[in-house]
Amino acid sequence: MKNLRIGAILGALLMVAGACSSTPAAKEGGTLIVALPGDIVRTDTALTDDSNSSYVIQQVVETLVGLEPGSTSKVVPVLAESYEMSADALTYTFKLRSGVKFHDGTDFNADAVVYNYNRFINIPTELQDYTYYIGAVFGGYGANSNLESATAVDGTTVAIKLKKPSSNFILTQTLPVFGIQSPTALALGKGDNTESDVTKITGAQGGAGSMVGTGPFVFDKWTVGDSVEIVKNATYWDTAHIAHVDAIVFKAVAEEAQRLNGLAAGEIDLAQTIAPVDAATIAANPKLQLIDRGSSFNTFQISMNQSYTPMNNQKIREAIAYAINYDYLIKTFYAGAAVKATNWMPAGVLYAKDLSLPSYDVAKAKALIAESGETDLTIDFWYPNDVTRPYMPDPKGIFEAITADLEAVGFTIVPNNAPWRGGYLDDEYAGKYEMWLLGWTGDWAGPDNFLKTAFFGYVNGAPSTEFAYKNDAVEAAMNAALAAGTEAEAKTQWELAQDLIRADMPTVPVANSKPQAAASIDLKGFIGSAGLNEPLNLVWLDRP
Amino acid sequence: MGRYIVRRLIAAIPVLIGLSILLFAYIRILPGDPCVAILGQHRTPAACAALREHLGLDLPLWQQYISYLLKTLSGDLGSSVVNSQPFLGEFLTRFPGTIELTAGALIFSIGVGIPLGRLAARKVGGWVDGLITGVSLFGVSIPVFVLGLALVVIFGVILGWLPTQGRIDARARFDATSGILLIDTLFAGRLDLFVDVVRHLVLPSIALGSIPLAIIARITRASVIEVANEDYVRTARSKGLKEKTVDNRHVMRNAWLPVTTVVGLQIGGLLGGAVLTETVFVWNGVGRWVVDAIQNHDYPIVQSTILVFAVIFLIVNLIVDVGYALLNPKIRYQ
Amino acid sequence: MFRAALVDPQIARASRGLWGDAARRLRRNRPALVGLVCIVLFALAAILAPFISPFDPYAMNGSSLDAPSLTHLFGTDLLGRDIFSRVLYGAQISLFVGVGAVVLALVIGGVLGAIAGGFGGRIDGVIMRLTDVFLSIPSILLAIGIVTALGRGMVQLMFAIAVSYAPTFARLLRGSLLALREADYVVAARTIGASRMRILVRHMLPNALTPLIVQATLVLATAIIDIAGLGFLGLGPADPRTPEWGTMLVDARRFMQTAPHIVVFIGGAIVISAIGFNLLGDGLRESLDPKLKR
Amino acid sequence: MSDQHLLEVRDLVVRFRTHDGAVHAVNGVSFDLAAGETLGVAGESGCGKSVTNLAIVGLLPKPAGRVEGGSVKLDGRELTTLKEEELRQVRGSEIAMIFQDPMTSLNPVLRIEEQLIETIQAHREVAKEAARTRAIELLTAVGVANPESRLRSYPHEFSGGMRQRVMIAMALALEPRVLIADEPTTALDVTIQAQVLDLLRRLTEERGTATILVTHDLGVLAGMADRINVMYAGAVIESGTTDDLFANPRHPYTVGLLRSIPRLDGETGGKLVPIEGRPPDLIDAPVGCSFYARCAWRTDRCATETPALLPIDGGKGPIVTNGPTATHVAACFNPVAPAEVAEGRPLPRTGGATR
Repeated sequence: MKNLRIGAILGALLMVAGACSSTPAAKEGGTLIVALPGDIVRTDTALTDDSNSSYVIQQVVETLVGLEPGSTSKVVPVLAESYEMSADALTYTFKLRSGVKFHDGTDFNADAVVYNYNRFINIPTELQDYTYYIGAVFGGYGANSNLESATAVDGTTVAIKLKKPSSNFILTQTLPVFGIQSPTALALGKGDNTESDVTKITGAQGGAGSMVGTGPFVFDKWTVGDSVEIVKNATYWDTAHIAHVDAIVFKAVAEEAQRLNGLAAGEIDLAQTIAPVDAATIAANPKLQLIDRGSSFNTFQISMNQSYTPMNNQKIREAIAYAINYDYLIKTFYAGAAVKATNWMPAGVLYAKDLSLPSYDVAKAKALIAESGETDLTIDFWYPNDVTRPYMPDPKGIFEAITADLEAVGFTIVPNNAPWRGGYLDDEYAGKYEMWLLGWTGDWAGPDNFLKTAFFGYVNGAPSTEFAYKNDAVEAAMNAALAAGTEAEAKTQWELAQDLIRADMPTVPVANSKPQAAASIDLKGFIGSAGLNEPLNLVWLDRP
Repeated sequence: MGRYIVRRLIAAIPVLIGLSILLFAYIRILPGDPCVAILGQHRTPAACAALREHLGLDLPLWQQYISYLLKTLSGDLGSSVVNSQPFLGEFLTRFPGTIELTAGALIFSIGVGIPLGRLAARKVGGWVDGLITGVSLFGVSIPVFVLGLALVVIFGVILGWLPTQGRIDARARFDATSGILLIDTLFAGRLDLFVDVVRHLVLPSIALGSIPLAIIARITRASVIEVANEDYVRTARSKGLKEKTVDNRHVMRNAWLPVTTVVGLQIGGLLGGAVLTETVFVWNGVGRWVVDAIQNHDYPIVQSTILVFAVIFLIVNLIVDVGYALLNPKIRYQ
Repeated sequence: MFRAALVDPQIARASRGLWGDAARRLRRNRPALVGLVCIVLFALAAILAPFISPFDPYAMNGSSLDAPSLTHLFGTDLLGRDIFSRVLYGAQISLFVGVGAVVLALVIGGVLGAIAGGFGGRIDGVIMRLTDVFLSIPSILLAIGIVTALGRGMVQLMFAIAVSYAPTFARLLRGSLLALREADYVVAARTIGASRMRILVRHMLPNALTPLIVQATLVLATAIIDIAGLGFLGLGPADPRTPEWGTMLVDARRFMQTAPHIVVFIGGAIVISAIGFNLLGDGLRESLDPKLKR
Repeated sequence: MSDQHLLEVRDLVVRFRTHDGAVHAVNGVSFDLAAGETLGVAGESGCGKSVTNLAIVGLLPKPAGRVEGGSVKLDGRELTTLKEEELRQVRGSEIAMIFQDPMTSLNPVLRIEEQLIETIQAHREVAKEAARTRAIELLTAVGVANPESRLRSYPHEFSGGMRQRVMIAMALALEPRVLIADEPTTALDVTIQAQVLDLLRRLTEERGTATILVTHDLGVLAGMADRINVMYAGAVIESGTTDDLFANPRHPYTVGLLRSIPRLDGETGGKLVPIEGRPPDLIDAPVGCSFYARCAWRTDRCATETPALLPIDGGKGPIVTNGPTATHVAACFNPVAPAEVAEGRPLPRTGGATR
């Protein structure tokens, strides 16, 4: 159980007015309108890797273990009443709740869990593009998967066996991706690994067999490009937490301005993400409430690829770190709802320490450039032109400001941009960009999620094409930390990795933001979470 | 009449062929490897092979074109590279939204533009005429998105009179059957929702309809002034017809002719304008979809949307011309 | 309708007198004068931007979202840049791209129209079907298609807009030329054995240009709006810092509730320039058409 | 014959307001018309003939044109002050009009049937079928062959003469008491002109319709009109029975008009002489005789004084305004002597100084 002691340090549980212990009676009924920054991508839990899909799916499909509402690290039982880890840290035995039924009426039991985990192991190659997290958490599929097997010990007991110890196993199983869906529905929706063409998997396309879980809401319909509707599950197993609202409509509203307008006009009850610069407007509107999600759980950085000159020069990277006017960025674009990054992980993630990263110092930056010996100071610099991210509220504006900072110390910037899903992610990952803007929102509260998964872990034993950052000592330290037998050893290894990374300055962390939400003043019972695990069955609408 | 229609249809064939060549070329002149250009981040060896196969990239160009043409004619308009959904199905789910918006804008622009034009013509030279001329000048000079933003903030946010986004109150969770909500709500007997749909239509229709409104008002004004000076209008008055009859039957029946042609020409502009309007009003239609497709470099979607819009435009023009012929006996008998 | 009127050979014949007459009538057309004033303002803003801008349009020298003041006439944007200066420089881009696009469209459309109208026959049929193809695509979609294919940039923008207007010019010129073919002096020139080319260039083209000039003026208004529209859709100039009006509007729309004046100033700049060209175009049309003489 | 004339126009004044000033289109026109009578109105274009007619039925172009003085009485009923709706009931039903150009006077997008029926139905509560029957009768009366099938035709399917026949049918549809025919044959071929005029005369005689026949062609009036008003610059400058006027024209303008048309009968035998110059610009009503500038008979008095319409030869007694005994009146200080008519120019006179 030791890994479960990951503290609740992060989970500053934030209650919205009215949701405190002396709860006034919640009002039942009504339809909740939630604005998401984009449409969901698919309706099959396993075949998603984006935050919009996860946000919807987590209301419908439940995992074995989950996070306490508002927390990013406190694991609580959900479909599993309890679990045990074997002494060799390879076998986890989950004791399941009994009497739980899937939305299609079939029973939730050990067989269903085994069915789902077997599916995770054996995702067909063609679909592995869509199952990023399964690959990232288990290291691959089939023989390459760290999942050895899942077996039903009895009707309500499941044993999941790993090939090698993984200290983040339980924490990662809280990801909505690992939600348990009805085997009957999976077979119906062709999500049973028999179909390799994702368009024919009806369960992933909003058709038959979509999102059949055990959660407080039932999938109703998906209007692609526009909205997803889910309705209350009146027979939810957790009778204490049956949803208050009758239905939820998740609308894709890409423009922050439109979300703000919709809120102000009463057409939207909850905007999952807002522009930080709108916070003041929202706070000033008596019909609206601003929802703080507590501490930050993301890192925004200026990414660099060391296969390009002068990005391969540590002094240049360090100089860039000194050239950035962090305070200006945080004040202007985050409206203060961010802190200057002190690490590649947000402060508060386990083992994160203050790495005393450079602060704004033009003279120092210029000196470092002079020292670097580089003469060609032209940099290809990229930003995404069609999205905002929680860690990067205004990519274009931030890009313009950073460009101005860099030009002020002598760099020549060649501006570039690309659409997020239409080339940006693809190209930066493929190593086509010299310098670009990107960040990471935590999935689970482990240092590995940031340092390794998100940034600097080797891919297939070699530096990633993305950053081309080669430091074998860092890779070794991170691997050692994950397989560490004791917490002290894990700590040592993680701290070593951080120091090594700091010395290399492979990228420039800029800020950790605190993404805020906004809602109608009528919305009650909402518990915001920096990790966006926000169960909406707790929410009610206080209106006639 | 039948022969006239047939002749018009035959005349459309070379245009359609030209259009198909243009769009065929479009997806092939994209810079770089078509697989990279089209599939972007979704390219896997398998997907690439499928795309090459679908486009017939390994065949000689003329064979590629023939196969494109045959596929298009058989209704296979390609698939999204983002979610691999066939174009047609996706298009059809969104098209009702665009029809509704376009119809709303058209009704607004005709419903307001023609009376304004008539009023201006009646008061020609007076301040009312000046005002209407000014308004229509403003109408053609203000971009859809500027007007849209202004309408949203003024009538949606500040005054709170009308909804700012979407096609229907999402809280109603209405199940559309045809997708044209004005019709669906009526058939479902939900008068309250019908009103709600109309309310949602108001601002986008005004934003999208402003340019056609201005153009229609201008042409109506000019046309009515011209017709009002015709001898036959004097004849009609001299016969002691009621002013209303003179206006509706003698003036308008003739003034309609140029107006009809202009209205027809607006349809293309409306479809184009829908792209911007749907973006401003979070309207679930083809326009917003195609903007997403552009942003995602989903070229097959862009290609086929242009094709379908152009075909619609040609059909509408045909209908307008036939309507024109029906209204104008001189043409009918030619 | 005005097309037919403008190519009336009678008018064409009185070509020189026509322009003198037109100028006189234009002077008496108050709306057209207002239009001219708008255009002069717009052009001055564009040309003099480097001299009269109080600030560097790229420099962040104010605090974020300052309200309009004597220092910053239109206030500042989120990054603290002077919006007045950016609007002035924006005029430069609109003027450059707009005029460039219209000139390019005139050249492309003019050549096609001259060939079609001057020579007729099969080549005319082919060119007309070609224009039909382009005219069947909503112009903004056509421009979008071209920009996505060619990549973003001012030249691409110019080209995209030019292509969407060229067919209109081609048809207009062709129509004028067809009407002129029967004009007495053209017939006369033909009978004395002037070459086809010479008749086209010396006798017909100069007289067919008036409708083109009117249309070009009106299209400039549309071009300014379309440039902004493409910018609004994120298809503007490649450098995001470029003070292009549509691109600036996208940023400004986020502050519709907190700083609506930004949208008003930028939108106003677009509307005023478009109104200018529309008014002047209408005025030109009226003054060049003696039939409308009052 | 009662004292009351069917149509009585007195001192009618019509002005048009334009950007350049008020146009004095009609300046005090008076005349009477009895039932069954045909009044010819002659004069060049722009001398106020059509404007007078439009003013009578209240169809002056709005808002520029206004009746600024005088009265128009139909059967003693003042028309100029009638409300629009009352006037509408008069139009078409009591006073009907035929216009110059049959090509443009019929609505191109409406079938002949609709245009005929709407006229009838605008004034009579009749069923469509009855109106249709009436329309067929009318077409037959004006000599349209196959009236039933022609009813379904559009105007462009008729020839010009046929269209004018249709116009006549339409005008007579409600048996109006007054018919105003404004240059009804000007736009037609000469051969057709005669046919149409014959038809017009026959129909108005049969029905006893009082007619005002406007034309710039005095020759037409010779065979049609009982009396003639010659108009110039918005005023009647000579009036009398057709016989009187042709036999003894006194106003130089009338003489000019008579001499400027070829006479088929060659009665006057003089040379064809056009009148020099143009009618005056009516924006500034001239002081003195409006014909002064073009007149060969002018005297100094003509430049400063406006001549009144008075009986020729200074005749005594009441002026008879209609009927075969109508007084021959002219507005001229120096009327043309009978001997001068054939010459078309003033001859030296005893006692009177010309020029």
